[in-house]
Amino acid sequence: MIDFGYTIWIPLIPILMFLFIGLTGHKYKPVISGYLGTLGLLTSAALSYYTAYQYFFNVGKVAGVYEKIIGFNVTWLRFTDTLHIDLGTLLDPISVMMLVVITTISLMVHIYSLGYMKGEKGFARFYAVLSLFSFSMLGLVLATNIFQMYIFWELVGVSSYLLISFYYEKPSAVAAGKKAFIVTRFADLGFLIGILMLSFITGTFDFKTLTDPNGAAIMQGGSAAFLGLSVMTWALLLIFIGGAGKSAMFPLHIWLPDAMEGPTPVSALIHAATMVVAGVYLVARLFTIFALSAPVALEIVGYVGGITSLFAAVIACTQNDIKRVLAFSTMSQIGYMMLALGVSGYGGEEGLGYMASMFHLFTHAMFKALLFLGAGAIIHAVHSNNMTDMGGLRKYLPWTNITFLIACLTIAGVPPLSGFWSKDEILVAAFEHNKFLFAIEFLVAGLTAFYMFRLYFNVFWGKDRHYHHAPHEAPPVMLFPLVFLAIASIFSGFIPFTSLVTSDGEAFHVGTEWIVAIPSVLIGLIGIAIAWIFYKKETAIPDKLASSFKLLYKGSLNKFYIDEIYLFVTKKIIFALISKPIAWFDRHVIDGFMNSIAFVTNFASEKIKGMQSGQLQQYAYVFVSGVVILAFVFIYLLKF
Amino acid sequence: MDILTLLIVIPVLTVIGILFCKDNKQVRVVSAIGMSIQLIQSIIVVLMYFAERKAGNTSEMVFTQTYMWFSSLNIKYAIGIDGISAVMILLTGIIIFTGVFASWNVKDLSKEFFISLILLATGVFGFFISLDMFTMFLFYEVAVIPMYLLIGIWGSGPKEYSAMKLTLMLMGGSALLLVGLLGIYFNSNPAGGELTWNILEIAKVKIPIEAQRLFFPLTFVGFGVLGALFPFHTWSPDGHASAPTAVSMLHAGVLMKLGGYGCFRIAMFLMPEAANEMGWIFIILTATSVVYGAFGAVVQKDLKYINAYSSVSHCGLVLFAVLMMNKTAMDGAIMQMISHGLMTALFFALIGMIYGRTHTRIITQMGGLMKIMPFLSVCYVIAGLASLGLPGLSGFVAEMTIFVGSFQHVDTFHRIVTIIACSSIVITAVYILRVVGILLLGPVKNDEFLKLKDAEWHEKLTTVVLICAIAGIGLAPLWLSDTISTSLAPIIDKISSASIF
Amino acid sequence: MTSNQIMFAIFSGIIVLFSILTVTTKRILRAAVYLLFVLISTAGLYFMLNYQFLAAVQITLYAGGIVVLIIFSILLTSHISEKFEATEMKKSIFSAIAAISGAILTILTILQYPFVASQAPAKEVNMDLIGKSLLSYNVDGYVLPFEVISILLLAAMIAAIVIAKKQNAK
Amino acid sequence: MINSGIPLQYFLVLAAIMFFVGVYGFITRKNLITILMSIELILNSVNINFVAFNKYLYPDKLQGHFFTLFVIAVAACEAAVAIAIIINIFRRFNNIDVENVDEMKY
Repeated sequence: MIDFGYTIWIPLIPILMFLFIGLTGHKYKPVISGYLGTLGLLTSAALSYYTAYQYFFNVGKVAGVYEKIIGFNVTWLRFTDTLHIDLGTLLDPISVMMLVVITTISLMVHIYSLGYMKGEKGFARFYAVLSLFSFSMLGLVLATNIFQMYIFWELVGVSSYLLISFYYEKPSAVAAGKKAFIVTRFADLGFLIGILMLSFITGTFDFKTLTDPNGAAIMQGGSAAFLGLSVMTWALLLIFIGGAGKSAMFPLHIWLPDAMEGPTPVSALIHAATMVVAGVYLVARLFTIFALSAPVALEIVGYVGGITSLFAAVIACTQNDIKRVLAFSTMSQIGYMMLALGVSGYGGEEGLGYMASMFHLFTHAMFKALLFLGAGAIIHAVHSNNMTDMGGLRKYLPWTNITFLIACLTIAGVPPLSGFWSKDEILVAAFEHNKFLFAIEFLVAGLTAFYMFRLYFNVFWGKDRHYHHAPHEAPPVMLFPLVFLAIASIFSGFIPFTSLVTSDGEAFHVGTEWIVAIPSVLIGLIGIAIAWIFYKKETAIPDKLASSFKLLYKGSLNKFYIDEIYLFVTKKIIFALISKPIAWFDRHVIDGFMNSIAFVTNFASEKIKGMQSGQLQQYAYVFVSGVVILAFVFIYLLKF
Repeated sequence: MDILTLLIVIPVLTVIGILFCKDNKQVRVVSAIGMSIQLIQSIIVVLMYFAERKAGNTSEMVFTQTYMWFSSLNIKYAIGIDGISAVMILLTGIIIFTGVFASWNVKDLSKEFFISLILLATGVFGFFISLDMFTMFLFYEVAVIPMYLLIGIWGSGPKEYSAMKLTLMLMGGSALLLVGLLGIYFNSNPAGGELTWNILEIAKVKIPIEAQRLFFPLTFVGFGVLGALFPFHTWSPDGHASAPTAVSMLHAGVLMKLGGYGCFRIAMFLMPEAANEMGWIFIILTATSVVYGAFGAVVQKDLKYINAYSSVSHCGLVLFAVLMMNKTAMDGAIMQMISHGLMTALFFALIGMIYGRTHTRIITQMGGLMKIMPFLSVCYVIAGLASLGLPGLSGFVAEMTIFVGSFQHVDTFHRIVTIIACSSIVITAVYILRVVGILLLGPVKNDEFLKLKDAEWHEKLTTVVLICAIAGIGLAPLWLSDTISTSLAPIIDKISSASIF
Repeated sequence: MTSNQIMFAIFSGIIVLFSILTVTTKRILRAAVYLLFVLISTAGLYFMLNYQFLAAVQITLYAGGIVVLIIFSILLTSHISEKFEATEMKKSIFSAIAAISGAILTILTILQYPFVASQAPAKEVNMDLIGKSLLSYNVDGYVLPFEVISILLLAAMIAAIVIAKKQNAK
Repeated sequence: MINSGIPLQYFLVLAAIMFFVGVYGFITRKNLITILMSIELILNSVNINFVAFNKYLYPDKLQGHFFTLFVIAVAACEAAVAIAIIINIFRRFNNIDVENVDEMKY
C-alpha cells in the first residue's frame, strides 16, 4: 500500500504560488510570475498524473473494486463530536479523474496565457488568481467531506469572480463578475442549507460515511416530510441547487454567458472545463445517496439537465458572440452530464449513466477547452468577439482552423472522436431509462452539430471581412495547448471508462448500441449539413428562416428573456420592494419611534418647565399644599 | 500586582502619560507605546491562560482575585478570565492598538482625543475581566461615556445629534440593565443569606423562575441595545456615520461585543430557565436583525451606513446564536464576535482612510479607487470577502459554526429560523459586491482623485495587523474554537440543565 | 380660671390677633410693629414657663435686634406712607384654604394625641446652669453647637457686609 | 402639672395657628420684608413648640430650651443676611417685590 499523503501537495503548490506571486508579484517582471505559476502547476500536474497512475493501475483496486482512499486528513474546525470539518484528500475514481482533468486544462491554460495575456496590465495578478483558482478547484475535488467541498466551492466562486472582473475598469466586466458571484452565492445558500439538513439527518459530513451503500447514513430520513418528499430528498435537492448554480443549470444559468467578459483563457479553464462541472461532480460525489435514498431527487436532476441542454442549444443557434455560443454550448453539454446522472442507477450496468456522465465530463473538458482556446486565438487575431466581424479566417489561422475543426467534429459526435463515445453512452443510458429525455437529447445532438458548425463556417469560411491588419496566427506558446488538446480530444474516447470510473467502483462491460449510435451520428451529420448549406457561403436562408419563426428567433436571440426576468425580480422586487422600504422603514419608523421618544420627553419637559416659574411663593404654595395633602393622606386615609 | 489588573493599569498609566505630553507628536508616541505594551500584555495573558490550562488548572476561571471595595452592598473587585474572556481581551488589545494608529492624523485636541479613546479601552478591558456584576457594570459605563465626547467633539456630519442619540439609547439600555442586575443581585441567594454580585456564585444557585421572567428580558434587552438588537439598533447607523475612524473601529469592533458578551455571560448564563421560555421572542428579533440589517445595507449610499447596517446584521447573528443555547452555536457566537470585531474594525479603518483622502463617503461619487490606491482597495476587498464569509477568512468560520450549531437544535422552529438567518449570506454578498463594484472597480469617476496617494506606513500597519488576525483565525480556527468550547462546557452544563427541549 | 390661664389667654390672644394683622396689614411699618407685639407676647409665654433667660433673649434679640433690623431696612427701602396693593382675591383665598386646612389638620392631630406630661421635677433654669451647659462637653453639654453657632454668626455678619456692600460700578 | 392647668395642647394649638398664619403670609405677601416677617412668625411658632415640649414632657432636660436659643441665633443670622440681600435687590430693581426675583426659572 502506498502512502498517498503527498496528494495534499497537489493543491498546496498552487496556493503557495498564489501567495508568493500575490505578495511579491509587483517586485519583478510580470512574465516571471507567469513562469512561476506555470511551473507550480506543472508540478501539480505531474503529481496528479503520478497519483492517477498509482491509483488506477497499482493500488486503487482491492478485490476488483476501486476503494475510496483517504490520502491525508486533518481536523480543521470542530463543531460537535461527530460534526467536524476536516481538510484532506480523498482519492477515488472520480476525484483522481478530476485531478487529471483540472491539472491538464489548467496547465494548458497557464501555458496559453503566457502568450494570450502578454503585455496585459495585471499579468501577475492574473497568474496569482489563476493559481488560487487551481488550488480551490483541486481542493474541491479532493474534498473528504461535504463541508470541505463547500469551503472550496466558495473559494472557487471568489476566484471566478476575481477572474471575470479581471478587467476591472470595464463596467460590464465588473457587473458580470458580480452577477456570477451573486447568482452562484444564491445557489450556494441552497447548498449550505442542504448540507445542514443532511448533516442533521445523518450526523456526519464525511463522504465516506455518507456514501457507503451499506452504511447507516443512506437509511436515514426516508419518511415523507414536506410536500410528499422525504427530508433526505429535500436535502439533496437543496444541495443540487448549489450544484445547479455552479453548473449553470436552468434557471440559474444567467451568469454564465455574462461571465464571458473575463479573459478567454479564464473562460476556457473555469467556465468550460472545470468549475462549471463542479455541480456534476457534486451530484456524482453524492451519487450513492442520491440513487439509493432519494431517487426522486435524481429524477429531478435528470429533467433539469435535459431541459437545460435543450434550452441552451436553442439559444446557441442564434447568438453572434462566439464566446457566448460556446458558453451556451457548455451549458447544453453540462445538461447532458446531469441528465446522464439522472437516468443512472447504482451499481453494475445500471450505473451506465454515471459512467457516461463522467466520461463525457472528461472528453468535454478537453474539447471545450480546445474550443475556447481556439476562440481565444481567433479573438487574439481579430480583436473582436463578434461573429459578424469574422469570416474566411482559415487562410490566416491554419493551425487554429484545424484544431477548431477537430473540436467541432468532436462535439458534434462524429466517430471515432472522443465526443462520439461519451455522448453515445449517455444516449444509451437515456434510451434505456427514459425515452422522453432520450428524445430531447437526440434533438439536442442535432442542434449541437448545427450551431457548432454555424460558428465554424461563419468564422473560418464565408467572406473575408475588412480587417484593420491581416489576422496573424497565434504564437507557438498558444498553439501548443491547442495541438495538445486536439490530440486529447481525438484519443480520449478510447480510455476504458467502464472499467475505471463506475458508480460502485466495479468494472463492467458495455458494447456499442448501434441502434442508438447510428441515428445519433446521422442527426449530427444532418446538423452539420444544414450548417454547411446555410453558412458556408452567405445565403439568405437563415434570415428567411429567422423571419418566418420570428417569435422563436427573437426569444432565442434574447436568451428567452430570462435575464430580464431576473433583472425585474432583483431590481423591482428585491431592491424596490424590499430593500428600499426596509431602509425607509428603518430611518423613519424604527428610528422615528426612537426619535419620537426623545421628542415626547422634550415636549413634556417643555410643558412642565412652566411650573418652574421662579416665583418663590408659587413654590411655597405647592409645597405647603403638598405637605398638607400628603399628611392628610397618610394620617387619615392610610392611617399610619 | 496580578496580570489582569495590569490590563487596566497600563491604559490608565498611558492616560497619565498623555497628560504630561506637550504636542501632537508626543501624544501619539505615548499612546502608541502604551497600546503596544497593552497588546503584548493581552497576548501574554492569552499565553498564560494556555499555560495555566496546560498545567492542569480546570477551574472555570483562572487568575481570580477578589478585593472588597464596597462592603455594605458586598460589591467586590472580582476578576478572573476563562478562554472566552481571554480571546475577547486579545481582540480588544488588537483593536485599540490598531485604533491608535488609525487615528494617527488627529490634529485638534489630540491629547483629549487619545485620553478618551484609551479610557474607553480601559473600560472594555475592565468589563472583560470582571466577575462581579456591579464592577462589570461600572466598567461598562466607563466604556460608554467617553463615546459621547469622542463622537460629539471629533465626529463629522450631524455629530452632536448622533452622539446624543447614541449615548441616550445606550444609557436607556443601561437603565434597564441596572434594574436587571439589581434584580439578579437581590435574588442571588433565594435560600436566604448573604447576597452576592459574583457571577460564579450566582451561577451555583437557581434564581427563582418568577424573578427570571422579570429580569431576563431587562438584562437581555439592556445588553442587547449595545449589541444592536432590532429594534434598538438605530443608534448604530447614525453613531457610526458620525464617529471618527478609531471610535467607529473601537465601537463596532469591541463595544458592541460587550452587548453580546453580557447577554451571554449574564442573561443566558444566570437565567437559563427564562431564556428557555422567552428565547423565541428574542430569536425572532435577532433573526429579523440579521436579515433586516442586510437588506437595509443593500440600498445605502454612505459607506459607513452600509457598514453600520452590516454590523447590525452580523451582531444580530451573535445574539441569535447565543439564544440557540447549544455549545456549537455559542462557540460560533463568540467567534463571530471576534471575527466581526476584526473585520468591522478593518472596514471602518479603511473607510476612514478613504474618507480622509476623498472627503466623501458617498459611494456613487467615487469609483475606480483600485487604480488610484491599490493597497487600500485590495484591503477593502479582503475585508469585504471576510464579511461575506469567504472560507479562509474569519467570517466563514464563525458563521458556519453558528449555522451548523443552530441547525443541530432539536426544535423545528429553531431550524427554520436558522434557514432564514442563513439567507443573509446571499444579501451580504449583494451589498458587499455592490460597494466593491461601485467604489473600487470600474472607471475613475473623478479626475481629482487621481492625485491621491496610497496608504502611509501607519495605515499599512493598521490594516496589515487586522488582516493577519482575520486570516489567522480563518486559516487555523481550531485553537480558537477549542479554547472557546472548552470554556463553554460549564456554561452549557448549566444552561442545558434548564432546557425544555 | 386661674391667673395663669388668664395670662395665657391674653398672650395667646395677642399672638393670634397680631400674627394675623402682621400678614394682612397694608402698611409695612405697622406689620413690623405688630410683629413686635407677637414676639413680646411670646416672651411672655416663656416667662410663664419659667424660662426667664430665654424670654430675655427673645426680647433683646428678637424684639430688640431683629425687629429693629427689619424696621431699618423698611426705612431704607420703602416710603412710610406707601400702602400695599391688596392681594389678589384668588391668591389669598387659595392661600387661606391651604393654611387653614393645614392648621385644622395639625390641630386635630395634636388634640387627638394623648400627651402625657412628665412628672419629673422641673429643673431650675438659672444662669449658672445655662452658662455651664453651653460650655460643657459632657452629656447635655452644648459646646459644639455653641461654637458652630458662633462661627455661623461671624460668617453671617461677613456675608451680610459683603452682600450689602455697594459694588464698584463697572 | 406645676403649670397651673394649662394643658400642653394649648401651646401646640397656638403654635400651629401662628405657624399657618406665617405660611399664609409667606405665600401671599409680595414685599420681601414682609415675607421675612412671616418667616420670623414661623420660627417663633416652632420655638414655642420646643419650649413647651421641653417644659411639659422633659422638664428635667434642657434640649428644647437650648434649641430655641440656637434657633433665635440662627434667626438673627438669617435676618441679617436676608436684609443684606433685600437691600441688594432694592438697589437693582428699586423695589423689593418677590416677583422680580425669578432668575432661577427654567
